[in-house]
Amino acid sequence: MMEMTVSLLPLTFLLPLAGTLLLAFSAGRLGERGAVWIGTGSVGLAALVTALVGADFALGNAGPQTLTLYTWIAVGEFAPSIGLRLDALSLTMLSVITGVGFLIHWFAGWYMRGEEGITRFYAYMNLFVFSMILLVLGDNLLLLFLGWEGVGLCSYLLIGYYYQNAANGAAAMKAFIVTRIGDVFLAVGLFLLFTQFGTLDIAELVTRATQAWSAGEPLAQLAALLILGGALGKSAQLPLHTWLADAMAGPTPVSALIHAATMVTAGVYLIARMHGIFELAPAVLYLVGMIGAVTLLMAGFAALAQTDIKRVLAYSTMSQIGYMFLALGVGAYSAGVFHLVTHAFFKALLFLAAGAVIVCCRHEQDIRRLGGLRRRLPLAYLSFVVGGAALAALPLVTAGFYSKDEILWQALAAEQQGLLIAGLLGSLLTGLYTLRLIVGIFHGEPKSKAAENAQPGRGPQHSVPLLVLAVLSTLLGAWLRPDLSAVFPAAPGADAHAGHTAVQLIASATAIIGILLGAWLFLTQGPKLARLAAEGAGAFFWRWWHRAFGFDGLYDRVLVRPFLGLVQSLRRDWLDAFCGLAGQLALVLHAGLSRSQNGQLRHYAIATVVGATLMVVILARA
Amino acid sequence: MSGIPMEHGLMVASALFAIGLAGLMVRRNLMFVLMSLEIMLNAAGLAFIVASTAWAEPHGQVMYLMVITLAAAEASVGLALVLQIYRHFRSLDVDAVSQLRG
Amino acid sequence: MILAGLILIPFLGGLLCWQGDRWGEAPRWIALATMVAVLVTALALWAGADFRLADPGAAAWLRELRLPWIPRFGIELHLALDGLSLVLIALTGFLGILAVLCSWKEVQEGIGFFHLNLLFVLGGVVGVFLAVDLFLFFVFWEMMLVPMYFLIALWGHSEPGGKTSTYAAVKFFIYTQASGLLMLAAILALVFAHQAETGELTFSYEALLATTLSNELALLLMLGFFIAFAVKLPVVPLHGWLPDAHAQAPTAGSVDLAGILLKTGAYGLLRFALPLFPEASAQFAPVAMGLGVFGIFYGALLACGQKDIKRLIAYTSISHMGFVLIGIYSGSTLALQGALVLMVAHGLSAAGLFVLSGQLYERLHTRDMTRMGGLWGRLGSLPGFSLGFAVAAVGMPGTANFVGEFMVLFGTFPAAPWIVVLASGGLILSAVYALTLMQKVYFGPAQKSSPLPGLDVREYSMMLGTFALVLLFGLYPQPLLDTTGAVMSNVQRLFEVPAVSSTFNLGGK
Amino acid sequence: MELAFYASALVALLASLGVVTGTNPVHALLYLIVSLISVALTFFALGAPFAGALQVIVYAGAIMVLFVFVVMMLNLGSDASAQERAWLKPRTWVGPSILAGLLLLALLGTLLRGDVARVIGGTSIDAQAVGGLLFGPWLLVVELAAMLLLAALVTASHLGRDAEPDRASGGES
Repeated sequence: MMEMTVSLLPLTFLLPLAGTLLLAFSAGRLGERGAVWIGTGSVGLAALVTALVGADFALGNAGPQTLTLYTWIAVGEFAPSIGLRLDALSLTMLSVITGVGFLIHWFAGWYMRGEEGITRFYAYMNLFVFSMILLVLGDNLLLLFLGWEGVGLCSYLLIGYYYQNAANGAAAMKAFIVTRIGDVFLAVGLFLLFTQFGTLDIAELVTRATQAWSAGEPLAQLAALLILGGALGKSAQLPLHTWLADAMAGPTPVSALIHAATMVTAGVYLIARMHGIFELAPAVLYLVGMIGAVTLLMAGFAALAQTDIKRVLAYSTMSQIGYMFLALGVGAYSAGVFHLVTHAFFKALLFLAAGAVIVCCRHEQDIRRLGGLRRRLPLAYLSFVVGGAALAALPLVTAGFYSKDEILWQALAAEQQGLLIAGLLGSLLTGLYTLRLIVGIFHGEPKSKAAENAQPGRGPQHSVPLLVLAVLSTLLGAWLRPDLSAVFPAAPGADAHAGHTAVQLIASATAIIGILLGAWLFLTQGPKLARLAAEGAGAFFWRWWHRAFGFDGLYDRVLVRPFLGLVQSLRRDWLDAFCGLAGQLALVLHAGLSRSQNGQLRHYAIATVVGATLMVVILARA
Repeated sequence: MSGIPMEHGLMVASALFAIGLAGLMVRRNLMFVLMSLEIMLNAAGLAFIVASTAWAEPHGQVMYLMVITLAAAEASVGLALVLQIYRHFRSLDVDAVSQLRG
Repeated sequence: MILAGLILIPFLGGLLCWQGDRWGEAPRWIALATMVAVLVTALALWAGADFRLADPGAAAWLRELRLPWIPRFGIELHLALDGLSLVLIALTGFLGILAVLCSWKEVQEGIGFFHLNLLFVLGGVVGVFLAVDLFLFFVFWEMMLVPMYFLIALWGHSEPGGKTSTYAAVKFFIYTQASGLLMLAAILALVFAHQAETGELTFSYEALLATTLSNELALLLMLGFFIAFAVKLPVVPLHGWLPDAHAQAPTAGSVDLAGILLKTGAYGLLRFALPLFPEASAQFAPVAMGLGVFGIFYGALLACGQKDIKRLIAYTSISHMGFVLIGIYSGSTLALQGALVLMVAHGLSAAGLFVLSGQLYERLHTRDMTRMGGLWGRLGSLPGFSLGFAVAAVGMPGTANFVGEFMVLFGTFPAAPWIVVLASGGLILSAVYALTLMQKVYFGPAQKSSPLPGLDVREYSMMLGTFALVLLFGLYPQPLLDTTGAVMSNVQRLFEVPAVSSTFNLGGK
Repeated sequence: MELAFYASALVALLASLGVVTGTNPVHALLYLIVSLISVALTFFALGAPFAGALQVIVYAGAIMVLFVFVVMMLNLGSDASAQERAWLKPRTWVGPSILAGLLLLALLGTLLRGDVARVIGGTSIDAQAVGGLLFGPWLLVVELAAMLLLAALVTASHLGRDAEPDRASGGES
């Protein structure tokens, strides 16, 4: 029985692929119900298979192993194969992708009801799950890169799903191109590693690297930096983060699946998977931590100043991933992955709840026009409260607390006080913007007709995913902590326990302060805050944070506009025109010479005589 | 009776040829052009005869015969053309006849 | 004898089509049958042959046909087939079928003469891939041009107010003809140098391989060959003819042009320029790679700015061919194999994109992208396929373009890391132009909402077949790689001579 | 014999100058005839009686008569000479004559530097020798010359045909 389940592993990605092909080639003959059933069914079955394999793995029947299907390319030493790596890390990621993915697919059936082109939606979603699974299971970097680009493509297609509106298309292109820049860094990293070690197999690569390179080796740092570049692009960390906020143009389930639970965490997975290389480049590892901390704070402030529900959640995702990068930076890989898992649960919950609110309020996304939905949308309110609590890391009760606290503790254990302080400040900010969001939507008076007569969503497709995710975001979620000791080296705080409880106390204190302060501020001080944000320094900060510290505008002016100018100036092919000069020259010569044929007989006679004289003179002299 | 050095003969022929040539280029009346042409042809014939008698070879005179036939043919066609041109253009000005412009 | 057959089939087919004009649609079927015959012969040869690495050094031809043609000058009808030419002939066969199919409804007048030209172009190309006698090679090289000229000039669409189709055809002809002249001069010089050295006047490839040339002469002759192939491959400064030719050519013409004629340039480099002048090519390699990188960026930048859809695709081919050039001059077997896979992949994906733009033209009667937009829901499965091919143009993993491009980059990295870093910058631009194509044509606000006719069976099967091939070679390129393994390692062995010293000295493995 | 040659050569040169600079076509024509006859005299002086005779009969006789006819037909009388004088302004004839002079100098230069010091003695070549040659190796050329003349005859007659018919038919030429 043991080997049988592992051999089922390829089913996990073949099922979504089959779903995609079925939906793509059905060309609309399937109708909405058929599309939902196939789309959700394929991911559901994949989740089931993952559960089976996971059970086997947990019971110890099937140890970590690599299942090679066939050799993809074989040219001399360059022989990447289509191989699936099964170990604790890939299994955790797989279960998150298929589990949360299934719930989101199920909810999307309700969310997308009545939309035209729903087969196209589910085809892309299944293709996304297929690529994400390949990314996670790939045992060599080229297969990982296949998944890496596949998810980028699907994120482009899904962000641009409502293609009638050109702005969505622009947002989708922006997302694809910014992540593509990251991918190029990763690609160059691949070339470097292959040239050095002649293999792309991750395990083999790490062992050869640790033998060949000593810590701090310039080439190791370069390779790590390049891999980090790729991770930054995909996980929307500073400086390649500007695409995530605009990526909210896609349908909400897409944001839930891609821009909260799975794709944006691919960068974290990559760094965790390649931790061997990063161990050899401590400076780069520290940089990872720094980037995480800075992004964490920046995104926190930005989330405070957004008016669109989904953009608040987008910046909050960016901030939470900052936490994961911080964890990786201090060497606490398992803490980072644990936070990844819990974050997937409560952030997917928040996004789905936001989706429910948006659909019920007839696609109204602006907080300023919502309000007072507490009694109208009870389930949505409940999920927002549970998700928000987990996000703000409400002590003891929520899963978010355990994972975030673990990260802060590991930061202290690794003597990174700076990162710890950033983390604490970040959790304060998180509390503030979460409360602002929940109060803005559910408390106070409904500020628009849509909000007034919002009807709560009905049916299992709407309620069950929300409830399941809500449960997972609480204490239960924390118990599902994956045991990654086999995959990662010991975390810094593994043995030293001094100060662990102290950090837990401080962390929970800041979380509670953040929540209470948020509640007091936004419940009672609403008008005063509005006045503060309207004049002088307040207005400046509000606009500055609203535009997320102006990175987007900066990139637009420094990179995008010059590029478009260059493209515009090159619209007429100069080099072709340059080669065309030969043609012009011929025409000019023709015009000149034809003037000499003016039909005057005497003119010709003189010309002949001149020629004759020249000839005679030359012959005479020779 | 020391005889005439060949160069003198040829010099005369060249002089005649140059005069004919100048006439060809200068005159704008078609008749004069034809006449100067005749002079040039005649100069060529003279050169042949000078060379023939210098080398005591009759071939020169045969060539002279050819020159004359050429001159005759050319003159007849030339004059016929002149007639047509005069009838068509009402004048013998060479420059008037310049339709074949590039 | 099969080789002579391979060449004669298209030419006889062409004549039959010409005569078949009297019976209405007959030329189309004859042309289709001819191209199927070529493809089937190629596949039969492929199946029957084994490609184990023959003894290194000896040019291991799979099939050879040697007949004296002009003994006085040592010119013989010497046709030879090996892995490289076999793959390219199979590609020619497939794209020929594509070209015939896609002009089923598009070409209505002068059907016989159209198919005559089409088959003569393909016959010329097959001749180029098979000819191993330099003189015969040059004959086929020039023979390709004339029918192509007629295809573009007579059946092309001229831009209203812009460049006419004859302009594009004449430009195409002059570019290739002038560069062909340089090659002829180089061939003759080589032959005379060989005669001076060994006393025997011959145009045969093996004999000329052995001539030892002084350094400057070798560089000069190599440049003669390089320029001729650079015009055909379009290396940037000499690329002027390609966008015009594509914009004005009929779809079948574009498919041939992009699919096969560009490959003759690359094939020429691999078969003649590199082996005949190894040291000169090695010295010239950095310059060629620099041109390749410049070509990638220049092609991509111009592709982003185009309004005409076929012109955009033409510039993307220039950008892709930049990668091929880098692969060819990198001097590593991996990169050379990658260059070949990229050639096949680009042949298929560019042909696909051109067929689609042809079908768009049949429905919308315009190639101007500003008058398209929001076509996604209106054209049945046509947008789906063009999304697939645009994704292939981006070089998405899983498509053959990715395998080709990344093998080229992996292979060239040890030799020239900075070239590879710049070239991978081009990957970003490839994403920009492919997505711009999709945004401008299929996404965005729809200008009219009336549904347009979708794909009929012929078009659907054509697109499905091509896209399936692109995916097949993307996921399982091994058959391609085994076929050309021997040839590429021979070419690579020529570069064993002091390889290009990499500027960024990496601690080698 | 030398005296005759030099004298007639001088006359020929002067007559040709007269032709070239003459304003009245008829006078120029007469000068031309004088020049041709003086050249015929040089032939006799040089000892080529057959050529001289030909020159007088064919060249001076036939061709010049043709010229005279044409001049008479076009009645280029005195009014033409006024026209000629207008056209012969110094500006027009200076350039070409310098050019012709240059050519002459070049020719003379080559002749003077020539080392062939052949002298024409009194040996005359009579018509019989020339005749033998004409029907000897030169037979083909003579036939060709005959055909040339025939062609010229046909052309001249066709071109010279008076355009009466089309003027008679409405004169819309």
